[in-house]
Amino acid sequence: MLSDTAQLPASFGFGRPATKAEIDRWDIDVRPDGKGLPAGAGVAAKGKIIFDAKCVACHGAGGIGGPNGSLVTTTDGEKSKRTEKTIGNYWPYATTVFDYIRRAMPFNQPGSLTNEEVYHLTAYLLSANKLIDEKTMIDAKSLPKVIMPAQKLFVPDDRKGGPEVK
Amino acid sequence: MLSDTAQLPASFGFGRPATKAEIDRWDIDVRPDGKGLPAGAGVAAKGKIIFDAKCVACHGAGGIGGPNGSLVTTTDGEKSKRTEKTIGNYWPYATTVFDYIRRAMPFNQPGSLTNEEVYHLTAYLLSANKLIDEKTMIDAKSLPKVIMPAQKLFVPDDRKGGPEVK
Amino acid sequence: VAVALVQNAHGQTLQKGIPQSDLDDDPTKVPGVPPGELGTRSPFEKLLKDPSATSSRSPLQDIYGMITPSDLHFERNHGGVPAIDPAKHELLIHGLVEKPLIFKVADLKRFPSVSRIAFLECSGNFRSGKETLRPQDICGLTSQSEWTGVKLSTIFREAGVKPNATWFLAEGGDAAVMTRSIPVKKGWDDAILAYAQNGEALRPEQGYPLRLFLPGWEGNTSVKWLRRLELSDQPFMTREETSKYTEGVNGKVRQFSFDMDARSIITFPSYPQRVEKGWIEIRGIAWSGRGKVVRVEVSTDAGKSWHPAALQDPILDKAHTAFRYLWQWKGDETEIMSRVTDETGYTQPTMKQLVEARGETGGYHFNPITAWQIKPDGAVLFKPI
Amino acid sequence: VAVALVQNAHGQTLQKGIPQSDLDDDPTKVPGVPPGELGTRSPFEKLLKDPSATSSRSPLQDIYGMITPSDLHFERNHGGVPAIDPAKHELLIHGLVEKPLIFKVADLKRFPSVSRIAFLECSGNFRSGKETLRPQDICGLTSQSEWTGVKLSTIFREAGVKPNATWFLAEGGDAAVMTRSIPVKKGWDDAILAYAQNGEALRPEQGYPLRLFLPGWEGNTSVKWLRRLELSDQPFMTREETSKYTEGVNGKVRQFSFDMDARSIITFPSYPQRVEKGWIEIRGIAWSGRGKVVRVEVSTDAGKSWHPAALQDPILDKAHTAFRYLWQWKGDETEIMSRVTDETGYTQPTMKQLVEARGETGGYHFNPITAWQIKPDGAVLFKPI
Ligand code: HEC
Ligand code: HEC
Ligand SMILES: [Ca+2]
Ligand SMILES: [Ca+2]
Ligand SMILES: [Ca+2]
Ligand SMILES: [Ca+2]
Ligand SMILES: [Ca+2]
Ligand SMILES: [Ca+2]
Ligand SMILES: [Co+2]
Ligand SMILES: [Co+2]
Repeated sequence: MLSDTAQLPASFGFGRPATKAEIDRWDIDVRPDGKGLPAGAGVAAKGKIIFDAKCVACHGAGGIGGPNGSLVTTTDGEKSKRTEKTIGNYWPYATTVFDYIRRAMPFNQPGSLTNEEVYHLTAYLLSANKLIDEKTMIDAKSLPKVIMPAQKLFVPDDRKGGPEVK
Repeated sequence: MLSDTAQLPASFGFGRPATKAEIDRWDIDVRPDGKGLPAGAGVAAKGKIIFDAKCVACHGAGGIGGPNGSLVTTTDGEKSKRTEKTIGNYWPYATTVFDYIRRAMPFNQPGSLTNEEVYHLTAYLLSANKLIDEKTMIDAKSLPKVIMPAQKLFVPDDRKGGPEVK
Repeated sequence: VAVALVQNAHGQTLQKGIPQSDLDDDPTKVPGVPPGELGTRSPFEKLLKDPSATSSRSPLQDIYGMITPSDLHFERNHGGVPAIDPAKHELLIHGLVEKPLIFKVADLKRFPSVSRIAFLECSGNFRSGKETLRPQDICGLTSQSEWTGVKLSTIFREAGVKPNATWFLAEGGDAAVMTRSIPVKKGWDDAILAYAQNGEALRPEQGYPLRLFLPGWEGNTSVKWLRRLELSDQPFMTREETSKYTEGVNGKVRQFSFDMDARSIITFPSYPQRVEKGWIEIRGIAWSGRGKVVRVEVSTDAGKSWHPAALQDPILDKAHTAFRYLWQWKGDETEIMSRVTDETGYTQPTMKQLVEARGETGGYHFNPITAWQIKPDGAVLFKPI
Repeated sequence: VAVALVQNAHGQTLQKGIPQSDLDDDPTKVPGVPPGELGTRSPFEKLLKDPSATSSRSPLQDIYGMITPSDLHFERNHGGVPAIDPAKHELLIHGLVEKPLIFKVADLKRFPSVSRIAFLECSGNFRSGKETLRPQDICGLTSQSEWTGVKLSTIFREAGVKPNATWFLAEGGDAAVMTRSIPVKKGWDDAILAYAQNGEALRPEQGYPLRLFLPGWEGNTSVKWLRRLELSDQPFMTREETSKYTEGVNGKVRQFSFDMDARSIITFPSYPQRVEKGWIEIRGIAWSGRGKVVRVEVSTDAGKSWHPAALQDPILDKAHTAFRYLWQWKGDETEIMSRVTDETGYTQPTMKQLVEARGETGGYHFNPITAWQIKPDGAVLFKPI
């Protein structure tokens, strides 16, 4: 008998062990070091075809200027008051492109793309952003190595409370 | 400027003065000393006629045994497991009969009785409970004087917290 | 089968085409419903009060934490819920005051305001008799809200309550024109003219647009749909404080029994829930009309031994306080129960103690220790008392 | 015209025959509606969130006290509100743990539970630009509930989180499969796996049947519709912690900016309310993601002088706290504003201070002092900043 629920038993025994199959079914995340990337590979040319079919309506031709935001950095940065944040100028890790598209896009058919399609789209968007050459094959090996210009900008939060405004 | 709303100004000045007419419109309560009783008078015989028309369906013939409870003390108290609480055996003040009927009865047409009707009904229920003679006229003078057998039973709450169970 | 799980206009449009079989699978593959004007309750949650002709009981066994969702707050009325236009509703204060005044609800909202979380309980809140009673059936006439309004003392000052005023009548604008006499002292102490509940205007069932709220006192005194306050040098002896809300005690009739005695009940596990062997967090609520809960004890051996339960912060004055006690059930038949002690030192009694003290087996203000039978198969049944 | 003021089945039956003219007169002469299974909201109360395609803002100017009614809790989602059958919903915990486990919602409810009242605020909660903005428009992406659930630390112990685990991924079961990386320390400190809100199951819009709740942290991290926790030795750098929920600060991009800085806003008087000459109780809410509110000051002379406001008890950790300041307005044009100080000594800054400190005029985590212009005719207008 415990008088306080803070003094907990070592284990309550509720729930059930997760099998490897159960974990794999949901473990879709991709880390910056590439952990989580599936087999397969993609190239920009194939990605463009998929993009034009499934993404262009929301994100614009070439990933620029769609109703749901640009994904590709434009060169008219000087002209617009504030440069639109895109994969090319704001995303610190290339792996996030794969991870996010696979989990959430296209917005109206989430989770409907094959891994192969996601690799192609990733290659296309990286290439359109001039982060890779248009011939570069993107796979579990190459994707984590793509150098993202924004990465050097990212710093962890240093607000700490106290009198200082940060 | 006040730093704490506990330090209040003498008056905020919100709301408006109530006129006598505005008070009288709503001041329908009747106190045990008779304060609040209107002009008028009633007798049991006239009350019975009104009761049979407007009350009997819910409170039973002669005020006994209706679906919404008896108002009149029955003599078969010994027979029933627990004596039903009525005006005759449980109500400490006769003024409450007038007050309550006027404000709330009949349940399906609340507030529909004239003062005169309420005096008649009060006289009838007091008489049926053998608290007054069937000829006694009930008015602002006589009603507070009716002696209610239950009054002597009433004591104020003496529970005070602390270890004692009361 | 087409389903509409989110019950707003968007939800019905967007989700009506989703076959049930898809929902069975993976909600991550179905576009969700966009943000709306009002939130919804999941259709999988069946939360209902249990109404009779005169009251409706809160489903205590289904409630978490200390706030009662406003639409599950218990109801008790004597003439039904009135339909009141708040722009027309007025409060009159008169009698033994320097300045009789009339306030619109909007006037009252201009005064300094106060909020407090406190329970409201009907003094007729006890039933027993059979094993298949839920907490809702036994004592579902208690609920808790955050009440906001103006202190009655502020209005007393504004009207200039005279020194010889000892009682006041509180009168409702419902069909019962509900009336109770209240000692003026309570008005000065902590009474609130409440116009809000859990962040929004009072619900119609709780007195919209204005009610009296008397922390810790029997619910009937917190007159709903309040329209009149009359200051007096004596009580008015209304029907609700003579014929009703009084109780036989040792041959006498106890009147003006305002305070709600300290009480607790285990809401988990309780009927109709079932338990499994192993660790069980026994959960419940405890409260006192006389102040804070200082201790709740739980027995898992039919009252032979008692162990302190953990109380959930914040522990507030005159407020339902959640308690918990971790218990390892080995599968044996037993009884579990709780008892509360409040800051006056009052400990929730057994039914036997209450009957001995009062010479009555029923009436208002019964707050006995409530036990649940745990059957070897995991069934939980009320132990009638 | 026939009206049905109480909107349940009884109300519609009983009251539909009542002509409006009778209601104008005296509700005491009309039988009311009997107790029901669910309470109602008065049709005179028009409480609505203000939805866009991606969020919906709480009507702060209409809310009393500290609890946000659950159906008025702000919304922000990235893939809509999913329709989830709670019997089928599961939570997986895996990665750097001794025992990868799967829990049904019912399993999680068996663990020791905890309740706490705390705010939840979106870090994108600031708008300015024109005088006709309400508190709802300016910062309606904050709300407060009593959350009930199991401490994440309890589940961490159950699964055996390994010592080298420093971050965990929280993933939702919505169409966005929302993901955020959270330091494991927060999980041990005060994170809750919440299944209830204000006494009932979470509302669908707030993550039914299960969400992460991280007290004091930006709302997006309290992942809704939670289905997976993966323990890791590094953050996952998801889209929501890189492309979104990061902010430019002096040429750099600030990432993992979790804490919500202390903030306050006057909700009365505010646009579109109007005031009258005389005593005005200035009211508002103040909060901090770093602990308790210790002080709120109000200025009624456009920031020249500041005066302490009264704080409503209970003052809770990481919780909206109501404040009040009594002010006698003589009818002169002025500006009123509030600023909060939290227990770390942080005082809510002006917009100017924020812009100076960050070198940016917008982005996440803007919590500037908000001023209202009081016009001689009693109109109240936002002062754009
Ligand atoms: C029906 C509209 C729609 C379609 C089609 C669509 N998207 Fe999107 N996309 C959106 C919206 C809306 C968002 C923002 C979601 C949010 O609120 O978080 C978004 C966000 C994104 C982002 C993140 C942008 C950022 O800066 O954070 C990427 C990358 C993306 N989409 C890629 C794609 C790809 C690739 C496809 C096609 C396979 C696609 N989208 C199809 C609507 C769409
Ligand atoms: C449609 C049913 C109905 C009708 C008609 C009716 N009553 Fe009632 N009466 C009730 C109900 C129901 C109550 C209890 C009300 C409550 O819940 O407080 C009651 C209560 C009373 C009481 C209080 C009883 C007690 O012991 O506290 C009195 C006195 C009374 N009625 C008198 C009358 C009179 C006189 C009339 C006719 C003028 C009348 N009633 C007509 C239903 C009715
Ligand atoms: Ca993983
Ligand atoms: Ca998805
Ligand atoms: Ca009077
Ligand atoms: Ca299916
Ligand atoms: Ca009436
Ligand atoms: Ca009329
Ligand atoms: Co009592
Ligand atoms: Co942030």
